[in-house]
Amino acid sequence: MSAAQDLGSVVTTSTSHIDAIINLARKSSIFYLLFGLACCGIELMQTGGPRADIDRFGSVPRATPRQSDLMIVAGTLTYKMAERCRLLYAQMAEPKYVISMGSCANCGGLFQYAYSVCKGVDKIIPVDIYVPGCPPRPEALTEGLLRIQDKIARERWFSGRRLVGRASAT
Amino acid sequence: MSAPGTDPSATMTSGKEVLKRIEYSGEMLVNMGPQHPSTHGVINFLVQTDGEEMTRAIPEVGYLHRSIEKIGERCEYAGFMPYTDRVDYIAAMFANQGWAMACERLFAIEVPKRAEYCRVIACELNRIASHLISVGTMAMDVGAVTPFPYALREREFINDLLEELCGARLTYNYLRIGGVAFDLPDGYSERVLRFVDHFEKVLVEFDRLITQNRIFVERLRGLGVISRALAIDHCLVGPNLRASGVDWDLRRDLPYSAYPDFEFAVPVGTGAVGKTGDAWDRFWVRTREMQESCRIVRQALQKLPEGPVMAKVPRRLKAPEGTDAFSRIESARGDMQYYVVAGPGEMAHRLKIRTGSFNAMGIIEKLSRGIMLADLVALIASLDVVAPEIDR
Amino acid sequence: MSAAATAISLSLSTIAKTSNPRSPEQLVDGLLRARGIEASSPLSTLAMVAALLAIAFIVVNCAAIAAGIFSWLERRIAARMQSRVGPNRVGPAGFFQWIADAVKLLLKEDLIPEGANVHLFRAAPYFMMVGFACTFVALPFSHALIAADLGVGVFYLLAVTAFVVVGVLASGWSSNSKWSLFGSIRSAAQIVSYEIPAGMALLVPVLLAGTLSTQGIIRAQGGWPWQWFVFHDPAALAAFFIYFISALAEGNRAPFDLPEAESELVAGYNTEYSGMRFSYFFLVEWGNMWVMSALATSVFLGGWQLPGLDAARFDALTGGAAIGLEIVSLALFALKTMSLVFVIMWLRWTLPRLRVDQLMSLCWKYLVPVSFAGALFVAGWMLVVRAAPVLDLLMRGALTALGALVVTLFVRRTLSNVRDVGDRLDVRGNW
Amino acid sequence: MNAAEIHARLSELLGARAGTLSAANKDEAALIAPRDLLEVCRALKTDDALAFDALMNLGCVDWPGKSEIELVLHLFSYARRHGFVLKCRLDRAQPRVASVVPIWSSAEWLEREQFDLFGVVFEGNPDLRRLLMPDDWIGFPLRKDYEEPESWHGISTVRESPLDGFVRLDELKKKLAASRAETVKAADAPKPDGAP
Repeated sequence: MSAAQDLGSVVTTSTSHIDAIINLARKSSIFYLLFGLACCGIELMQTGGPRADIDRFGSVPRATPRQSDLMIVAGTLTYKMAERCRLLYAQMAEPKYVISMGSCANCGGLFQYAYSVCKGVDKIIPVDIYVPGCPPRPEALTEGLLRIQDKIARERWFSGRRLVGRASAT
Repeated sequence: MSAPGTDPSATMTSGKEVLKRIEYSGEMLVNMGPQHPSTHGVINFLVQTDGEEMTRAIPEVGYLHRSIEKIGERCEYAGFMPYTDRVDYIAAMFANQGWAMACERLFAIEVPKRAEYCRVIACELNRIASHLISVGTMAMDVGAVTPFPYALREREFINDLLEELCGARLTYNYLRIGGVAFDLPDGYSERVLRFVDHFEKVLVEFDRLITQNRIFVERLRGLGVISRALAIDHCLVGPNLRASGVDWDLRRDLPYSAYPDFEFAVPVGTGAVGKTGDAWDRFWVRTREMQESCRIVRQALQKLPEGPVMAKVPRRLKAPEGTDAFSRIESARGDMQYYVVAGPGEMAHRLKIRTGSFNAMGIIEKLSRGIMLADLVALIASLDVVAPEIDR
Repeated sequence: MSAAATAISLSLSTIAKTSNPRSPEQLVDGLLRARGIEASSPLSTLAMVAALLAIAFIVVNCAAIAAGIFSWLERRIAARMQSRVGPNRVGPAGFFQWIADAVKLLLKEDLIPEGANVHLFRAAPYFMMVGFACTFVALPFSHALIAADLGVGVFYLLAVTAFVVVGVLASGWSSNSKWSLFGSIRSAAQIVSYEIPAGMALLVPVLLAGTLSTQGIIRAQGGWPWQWFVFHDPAALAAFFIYFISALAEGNRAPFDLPEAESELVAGYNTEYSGMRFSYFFLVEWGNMWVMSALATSVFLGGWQLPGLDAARFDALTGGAAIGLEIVSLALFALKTMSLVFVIMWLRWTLPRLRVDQLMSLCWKYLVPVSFAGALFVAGWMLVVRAAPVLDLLMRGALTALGALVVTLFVRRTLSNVRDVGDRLDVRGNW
Repeated sequence: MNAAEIHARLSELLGARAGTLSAANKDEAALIAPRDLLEVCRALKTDDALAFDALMNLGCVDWPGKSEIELVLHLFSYARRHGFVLKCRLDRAQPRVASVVPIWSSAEWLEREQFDLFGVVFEGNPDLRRLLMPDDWIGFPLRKDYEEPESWHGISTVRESPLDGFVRLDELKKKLAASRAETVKAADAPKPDGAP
């Protein structure tokens, strides 16, 4: 092969190393927005509490959307709250991720025939990870966080962003 | 005129109208919530403030209105039980019990003694769990962060115990109309007793850490004083009522379930550090109630009778249309009431849930006049309001 | 603290050649003279500028790294206090967590809210960084390790610390958010008020030492606890506590963390900041802990003074012994400072927050009068001591004994508390 | 006192306006005329023997068949430790009744809630606004004939069936196998200008 190609592969390898380091840093420091809406909010608190301790993965709650990377929509989203939710999502700084926690946030769950409940948070904002359960256990939410970490680890900063699509397709 | 309610302007209030109502005179208006760390769920407060001193805070609720009452009209009596969990997710066992008792009254079902004891054990454990959240968040809102993880740590043990009982950590769905779903598992009482022994020591730790803390006491004494008459006029219930010096506990004064069999004290606010009915009294009443719950659990485990845990309940529950029943239970947040009107079929025609937080919410505007902004969060926390209970 | 290590090796290599360098100026001077270059030559000026730039670089990095490490330390300590584990995934015991946080925050979008005053909004974090990094110039780290031993050291530190309030005010006002404004106004009122007792408390060691230079104040003390200024007389003891409380308030640390009270004001004055600019605020918050603890250690707790070794004898040492003792003195200084930092974190995770009016009444009704009276008392006591030196010895001995007694009682009380709640101390497991 | 005694005392005070006590239901209730509500309530609160100092519950029941909305008040006395139930029937088309806020402050929020969900207008309530639903919501959701709108502020209120676009697993496998075969064929094909 030609020297240019060699150089190209070296650049690709080193940039992917840089990507790996950056992604390691990003995924180890996911600040989540304190957005407990309903029952799942209690499990969200327990997840940050002594037993499940999500802080081990570097995730701490932040009260303001500007400083958070992850919005955990924990609980039933009513129409009255839906607009606020949309606003909060808009206030978050890129890159941002959304976990829809619990059946109500996923699809309306128990309350999908209620007149005042939004049938799923994905009608309002894009969702990355759906965590099932009513409410999900802290372990389930931790798993959801780890899946977000996987998602972050696949992202590319230097070595060609188009790879993202291929990685998620396989 | 068209059908009622089709014209939104008939019920809509413009911002100007609100401003007129609150006698707005140029102070700063701040929206606190619905996403705010210390509004305990999704509640909004329109805070009218002049610097640090507030003129008033107007609560706005409904962000978690899940139309549970309407669902109750479209769902069979037994099938509604899981929804009651969501009425008050922090103390779901009580919401279960209120519904079960309303239906038992409606269909005249006698609950077996052992089931009543199981209910008492589950409810009292749940009361501890609920009060832990309440006192923990209150300490956090005043600025002490550590008591809250401590409370969560103990709550995990209770969650384990209740999970063993019914398979869920938060939304228990344990009670049934006419009894409970499962009997106590083997060796359950030893495990509960071990927890209670451990927990009584933790309460000592908790008291030393926060209840007697000088800054904590200084922050809360004389804050949001609710006099006896005001508390009754606003129909405050539960710990909030008792902190105001009203010696009233449904478990003792209108006994239901197996409570007449047990001996326990009813802590009443005395104004030990400030005035009777201040925020510290409400905090203190909750910590003492946890102690009393431990006592009740011990006695219940000791006296636990043998027998079935489920009464003979007809497969199809049906009552004449229009019959109504009313049940009151002492929930962790006080007097919780279910009013159910039987429908033509196997479903209720109307269901009304009156909860403790709903009434507590109504008094906040009155109490918030002239206090400091920092005190508002402490005041909200001291009334122990939970969003789903208000909105249902 | 790699930058710190560089600084140490830089100075140590020259210590062997030049005797007792007091500042980098003398250090460069000595280096040049060893190579036969005159102090007046242009080369010397150039070398001096280069040296100062290098030192500035080291100081800023030192400050940033110290702040970063404290962020990790605080999260670990907080977690242990709350029966949690804390960050433990990045590096050994999660040590590189702060680097991960920094990298992530660097890569975040830099949001500027609508209606914000753009230039002020952008500049505010830098105001804070400048005010914070400048303090490191006059902070001593060991016998020889100080960027500049200013003659007005303590005064300079007080002046520069106050610069932070400009950043706080600017950030709160420019954010166009009511919560931010609340936070910044609270912070400004708090910092301005607590400057007074802090300054008056620092006047006590200045009086005792007769100099404003931080190194001078350390030299006026000794290595043993009874030679420290904190045990000099009751007023000095009171001054130490007043300074410590005021420093907590100035650094926005609990129980005085009103400006960023999460349960009240969302996140205080930095509510609207995201990404890198937000990280500066964090940096300043944690770095300030080092600043206030190091200053308290220097002026009250004997600084880097080694027990049994006179400062004058230390100066006279050369060669390996000097280098070795330099490192020991650095370690001792760091140890004292870190214990104070630990106490600050301990308070942060234990105590509730004060209300604004309580905060102000504590300052103006108690701390300010007591600190003024303390300064007067010390002046009088110095006259008394001059007349009867034996009183000085007695007072120091009595206060040191009192201090030891309080510490013993505190430890016993803690142990009995632990026993009462049926808990056990566990510091080994689960790292 | 039990319900019969309370009603007897009430009749003593107000005569016919005290309404009729319903036949033995689960809870005996006095059925009164809407225009007498305020007066009856005042008597219940102020009379020393009755002393109903707390309004526990205030709810409405919609009866579209009878074209009426029934208002139910549950009262309780902490001083005398007895309870009582009041009912009154309102016109469903124009439900209006006097507010009991002057008597019990706790009624304010309870009445706001019923106004929100049933459209019952409580005359004299100081702050009769929607409580739970958004201000611009149309209709009174707890009425029996309420129909949910199709969307609100651009948010669809319909939940898509999860079975839309449902593919059986064996069919999915077949489809995957076919696409894989196609990919292999494409890989084997000669590449233009020697790309890897």
